[in-house]
Amino acid sequence: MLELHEVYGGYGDGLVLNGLSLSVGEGQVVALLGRNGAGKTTTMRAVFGLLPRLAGRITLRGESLRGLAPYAVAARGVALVPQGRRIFPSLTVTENLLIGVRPPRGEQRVRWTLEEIYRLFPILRERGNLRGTLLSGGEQQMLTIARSLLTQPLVLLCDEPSEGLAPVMVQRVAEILHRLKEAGLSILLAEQNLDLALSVADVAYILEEGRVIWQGTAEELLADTHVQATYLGLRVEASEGA
Amino acid sequence: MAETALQLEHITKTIGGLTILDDVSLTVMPGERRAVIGPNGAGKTTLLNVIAGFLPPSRGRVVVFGRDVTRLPAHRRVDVGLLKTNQQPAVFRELTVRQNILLALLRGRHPLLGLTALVSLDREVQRQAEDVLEEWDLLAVADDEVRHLPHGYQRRVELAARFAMQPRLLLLDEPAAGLAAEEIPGFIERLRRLPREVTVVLVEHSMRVVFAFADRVTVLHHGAVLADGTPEAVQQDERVQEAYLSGAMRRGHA
Amino acid sequence: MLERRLSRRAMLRVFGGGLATSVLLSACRGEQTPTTAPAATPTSAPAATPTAAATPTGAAGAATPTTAPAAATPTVSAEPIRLGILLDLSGPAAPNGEGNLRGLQLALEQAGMTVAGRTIQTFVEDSASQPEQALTKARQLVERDRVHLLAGITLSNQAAALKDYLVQNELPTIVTNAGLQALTRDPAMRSPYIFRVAITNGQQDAPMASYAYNTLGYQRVAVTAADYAAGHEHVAAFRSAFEKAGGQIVDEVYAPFGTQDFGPYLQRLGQLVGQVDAIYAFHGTSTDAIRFIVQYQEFGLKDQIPLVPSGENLDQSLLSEMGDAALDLMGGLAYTAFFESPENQAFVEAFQAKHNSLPGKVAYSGYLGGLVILEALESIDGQVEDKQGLLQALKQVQITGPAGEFRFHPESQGAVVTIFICRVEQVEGGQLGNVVVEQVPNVDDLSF
Amino acid sequence: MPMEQMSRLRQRWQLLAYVVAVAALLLAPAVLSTYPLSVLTEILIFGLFAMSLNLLLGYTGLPTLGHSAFFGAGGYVVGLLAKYYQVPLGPALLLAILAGVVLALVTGPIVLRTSGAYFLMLTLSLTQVLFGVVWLARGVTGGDDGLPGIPTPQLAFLAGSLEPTANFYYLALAIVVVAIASMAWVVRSSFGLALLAIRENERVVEGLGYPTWLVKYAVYALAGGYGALAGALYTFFKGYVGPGQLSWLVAGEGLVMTIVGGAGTFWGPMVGAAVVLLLRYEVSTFTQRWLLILGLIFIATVVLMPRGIVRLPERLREVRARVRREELLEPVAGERQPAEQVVERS
Amino acid sequence: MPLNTASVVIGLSYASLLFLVAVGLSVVFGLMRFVNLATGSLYLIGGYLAWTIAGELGSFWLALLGGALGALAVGVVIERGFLERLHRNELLQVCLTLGVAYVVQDVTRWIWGGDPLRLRPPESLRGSILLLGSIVPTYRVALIVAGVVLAGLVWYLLERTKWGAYVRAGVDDLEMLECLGINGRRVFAIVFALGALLCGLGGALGTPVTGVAPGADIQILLMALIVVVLGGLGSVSGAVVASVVVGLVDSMVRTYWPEASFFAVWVLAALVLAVRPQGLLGRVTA
Repeated sequence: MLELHEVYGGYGDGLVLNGLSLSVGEGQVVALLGRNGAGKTTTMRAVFGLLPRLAGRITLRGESLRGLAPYAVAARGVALVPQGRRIFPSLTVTENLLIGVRPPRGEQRVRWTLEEIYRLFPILRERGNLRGTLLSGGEQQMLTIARSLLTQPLVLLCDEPSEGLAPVMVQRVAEILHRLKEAGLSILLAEQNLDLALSVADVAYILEEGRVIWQGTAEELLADTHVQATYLGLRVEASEGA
Repeated sequence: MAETALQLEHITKTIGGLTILDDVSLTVMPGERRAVIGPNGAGKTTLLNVIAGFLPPSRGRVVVFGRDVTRLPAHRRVDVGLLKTNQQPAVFRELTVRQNILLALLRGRHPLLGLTALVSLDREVQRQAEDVLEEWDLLAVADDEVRHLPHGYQRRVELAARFAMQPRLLLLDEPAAGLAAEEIPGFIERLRRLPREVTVVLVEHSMRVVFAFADRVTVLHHGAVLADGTPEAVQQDERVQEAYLSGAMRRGHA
Repeated sequence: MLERRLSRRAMLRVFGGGLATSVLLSACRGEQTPTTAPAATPTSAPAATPTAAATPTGAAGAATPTTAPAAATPTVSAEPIRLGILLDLSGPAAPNGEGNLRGLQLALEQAGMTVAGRTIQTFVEDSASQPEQALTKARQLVERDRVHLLAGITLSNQAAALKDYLVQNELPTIVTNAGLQALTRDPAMRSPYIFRVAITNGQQDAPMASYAYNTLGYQRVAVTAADYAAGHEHVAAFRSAFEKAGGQIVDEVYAPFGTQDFGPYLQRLGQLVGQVDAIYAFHGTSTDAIRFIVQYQEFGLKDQIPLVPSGENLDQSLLSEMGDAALDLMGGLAYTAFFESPENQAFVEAFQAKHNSLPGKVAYSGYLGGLVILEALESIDGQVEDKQGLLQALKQVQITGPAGEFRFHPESQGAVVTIFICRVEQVEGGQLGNVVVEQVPNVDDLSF
Repeated sequence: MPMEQMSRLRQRWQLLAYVVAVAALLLAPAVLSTYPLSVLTEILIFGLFAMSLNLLLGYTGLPTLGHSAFFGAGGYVVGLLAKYYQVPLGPALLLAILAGVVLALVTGPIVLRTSGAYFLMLTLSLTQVLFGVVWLARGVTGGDDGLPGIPTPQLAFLAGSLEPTANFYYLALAIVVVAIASMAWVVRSSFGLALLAIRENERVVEGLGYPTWLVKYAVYALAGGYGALAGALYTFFKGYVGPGQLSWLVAGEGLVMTIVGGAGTFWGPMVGAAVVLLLRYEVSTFTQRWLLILGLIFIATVVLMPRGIVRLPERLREVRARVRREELLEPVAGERQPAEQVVERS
Repeated sequence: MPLNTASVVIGLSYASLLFLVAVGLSVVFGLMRFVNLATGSLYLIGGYLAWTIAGELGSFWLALLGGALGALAVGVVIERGFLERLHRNELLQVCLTLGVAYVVQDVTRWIWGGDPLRLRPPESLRGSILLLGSIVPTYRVALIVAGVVLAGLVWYLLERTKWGAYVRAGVDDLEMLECLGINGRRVFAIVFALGALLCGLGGALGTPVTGVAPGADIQILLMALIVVVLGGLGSVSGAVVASVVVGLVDSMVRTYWPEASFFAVWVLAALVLAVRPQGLLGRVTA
């Protein structure tokens, strides 16, 4: 579905991505792991053509995305759930929701209608006329996901959807990701929350300094405490201690 | 009564109706290495910004070495010995490495905001800068603009500049972020070499750094202090596990 | 000596022009058009051609045979007479500068760009409505182009700024527009080198003030004017003449120059209904004048309080845009295209033929400046190098121009002219014009 | 600018260039006749003005559209003093500088609350207010007629041997050189380094313990002083001061000079002043359409040399380097910069 | 002195013009941080074209249309030609648009000469009406109506249409908008063109009141800048409020204290910005 091959890229003179390669298969959920600054967000920005400097191959179903403006990338079926949610403060919840709406494309397994979205996120119907920023963090996250679904994506790029959410909301996010996976959406998920990531992911990549330093299935990663300890820090030692 | 290095009393910070920090109180003793951990969005960076003076707290008091600095602007808090690093290295990308170091060394050194002194003629400070550059292995890139350097170097420039100012209380905001795994041991080593007089408050995700360095750990969750204690004690804490590791998820997975 | 000066000038041109061009070229990286193309335009272009049209219409004809042999011998007079023209050709005062230039050039062209057998070479420089630029350009004309005499100067503040420099450099100057009163009225500021063919600020308004009191019977008048130095000078002239006649000024309202909307001021003037007999207004020959007079009507004041605008406000160039708002207004003018005389008819026809519009005051005074210069040069046989002779000749100029007799006041060297009391009427062809109601002859600039 | 980065060879070349420039400036009156000399004088003065503006714009990142306030204030101070009180040159200039500094100190607390486009507008507003005051205070300032007849000062010891234009040229040259030297001091001082840092990230400078507001206030006052000095010289040079000297159009022209020459470079504004003034005066001699041409040149500058004439070699090198790197990295969808993200997340 | 109706009408009619010129400037800035000093030039072009068209075709309404379309065309040229290069560089934008302003100033003077021109209102709007005891020119009232209608249209467009939501979202976060599949560049181009259109329409509508002449561009530009900054950059409602405030303050000061009118509005701007650096309705940007 989505493939990155030997991608280099960055903002100024330094490079953030140093020959990164990864692929997201049809209907697959791929976790992108790594420390802050490892290049997870930059990877997503690269897909959307938001890096001033970029080299390498980025393809969606074999078709190159290089050189396309962000809106063209989105039009081809990539959607972004950005870090920090980025709700439009001047728009109401409904306007936020509908801003990128487009007719479903033929190849989609699930066509996202407003009805469907409201069934999945009932809160958005209730809060329709509020300014988007008046929602709680969790509700905003729902809105962001819903907003991106209405662009009828083939691939969803999810950047730290659990950031700053209460556990119950994190669980909610996990449920939704599961639901989307069932619906056959391909997902690239950047997460610091290893539990969340590995609970939905089929495959995981660990990034460091803008390249992939480990890759494998979620099960492999769960089993490999050494990799966890070396590259992911946090959870590992905590659980080692536990 | 032993003077505390840092004392936060009932710090609350709300921004646009959202409570980011909720009645945070904590005490850090001189020489202590304190880590503040917590999930993303817990308010850790905001806490550091309140301490450093970049954000005024909505309520509460900040006391540094016995002095109430709550109303002191950020630059005056440096006089008390307080310095901070940022997630994105707090360096000047359009200046050279040397200029970055000089800027740190020159602060408050000359009267009239430094108008009296030509940088190139202050031999003393040039020599000091040379020493700092050497100590941090930055001599080779001394005259490169920082923006041309890789992230790890930028981080080093930032720390070199801060350490050169001989702080008494150092706030480190995710200093290991963006460092390669193999760089981390060296980095921990650097931190450990810090003289014991320097008090450090560290926000960090890398547990390796936290456990290797911190004397005590404070866990922040939803803007409030969830737990406070030795690293071992905090690790054992049920609530911490729950919050931090999203135990909910684990159940979901199991 | 002469050669050295010449070569030096050439060198200067190379320095100045060359530097600029090289900068330009480097700036545009091969974008060559701007520098080269326009170089042909105004500076000295007409000088080359006009030998064929040898006999000019004016008084110049008689002298030609005598100068022809003189031209053959290599004396000084083979060199063209260099006339500097310094006018506002850009910025807010550009319409005035341009009008002046048209009139001046018309006069010179009618003389075939020659006088007493010598070619006249003109150096036109733009003072951009800024005294500072006027000073630089004056230096350029004097020090680089070595002009023998200068005509132009559009705005009062430029006249003020330039005067010292011109006098120091002993440059005979004919002011064709700037109306700064002190320039000729203040003995401390006058200079034998400065002549003014244009009227001074208020020279039109003083006779009108007397006319308003004596003939129109206005006794109590409010004044309103653009809030700049010339505005205050106009008001002062009107006030002094009006009070001398026995009238009374009861209120003054000043609006900034460049006021977009006179509504608020008119609002205030409207409160004077019943308390005054008329309102005197000065806004220069500018958009302000159009706006003021049109809005005066729009706010219904025209029917309630008679308006006595300064002649500047009623200039021909403004009337068509004012439309019927200007109809029937009366003012004192130094020039109107509808003054009936053979000279004026010839001038109007020639101007119309060339520019397809009726000349207004600025075109007239430019033209008058040209006539005066030609007359003076003629009378000294083109010996422009004889500075004292030239000054003397200028002082003694006495001609009948399009607006009747003209001479300089011997003391002030300002214009002595006839002022026309006019009414705006519809003339043939449906357009508006200032029709002469009464003439006040021999108005000089010291009389008020 | 990385001063230290320059190799010794380049430093030597630079020194040579300075020597040649100084020699050329000293010898100018011997070679040039009075008119080009007067243009050169004007270039020096406007260069100083643009350089003072550059202290704010280029070094500190404060875009001002009101710098003419200082230029005009300096002009009126010496104009009034010289005309009515026969104050000699030295004290008059010092008082002009003082006036500029005081004006900056008074307006600083207001304008320095803002930045970016708001700073631009606020400086413009204050200048317009000053313009209005000067225009209306007809009794003192002469209103729009301005103050003519201000005696142009001369260097006494050269008075006999030099004609006035050259004499004043040397006077202006000396003062401008001293001013520029002191400005070079400011820029290379510890204070100057702080300015560059503030331009990039004020908050980090504050975090290093610099009182950034005070530093900005100080540079605003300094720029005001230099601007007023330039204005004073200009008034002496012209022998005239009018409200036009205060007009925001002068401020805008100073801004354009700075950008055309190269904002943030030391000599850029001087080069920009030379280019703009030469164009203005030379082109207007050739054609009435000089405004059109000047406009086209501004546009061309922005398109071809966005970082100024002085940085042209640097830019060419960069473009060449970019071409070489092309296989590896190329800009995508234009040179779209990412939206500035707030540095710190909370 | 009583507050008279006429002063209010005058103030509001001026506010209408200011709004038309300022709203485009403001939204364009909000979207792309683009400072367009050529705004006054578009006004000038609108006025001149309208004058010519009215003269040739004799129709006031066609003149309005032509003026607006002419400004639109020039706006499109500026946008297409230069915008991409200057993205987010305010100083270069100032330099470039100043250059454009110079060029337009000179070219219009070339074509239309320096003499002031005035477009005459249509027959039905000439003359004056009595409004609450004051005589007011009919055209002023019409101008207010036009201003209100156009402001309403702009409001509807921005607040009630999908396209308006794009604009508002773009002002908030252009990059995110693009990531949702909307061509932000095109949204911006349309906003820029619409802004130019309104500017030209303002020029055409304003000519019967102010006339058009060299220098009118700078006059209106300065006032529009005040309005934009007072209202808050990027805020449409701010532009409305600030236009009305500036228009009324200007009108009142001119009526009751004419001498101060020289700088009253500037003092107002300085005061407001000194107290609220982000303008009346501006949001504090992070």
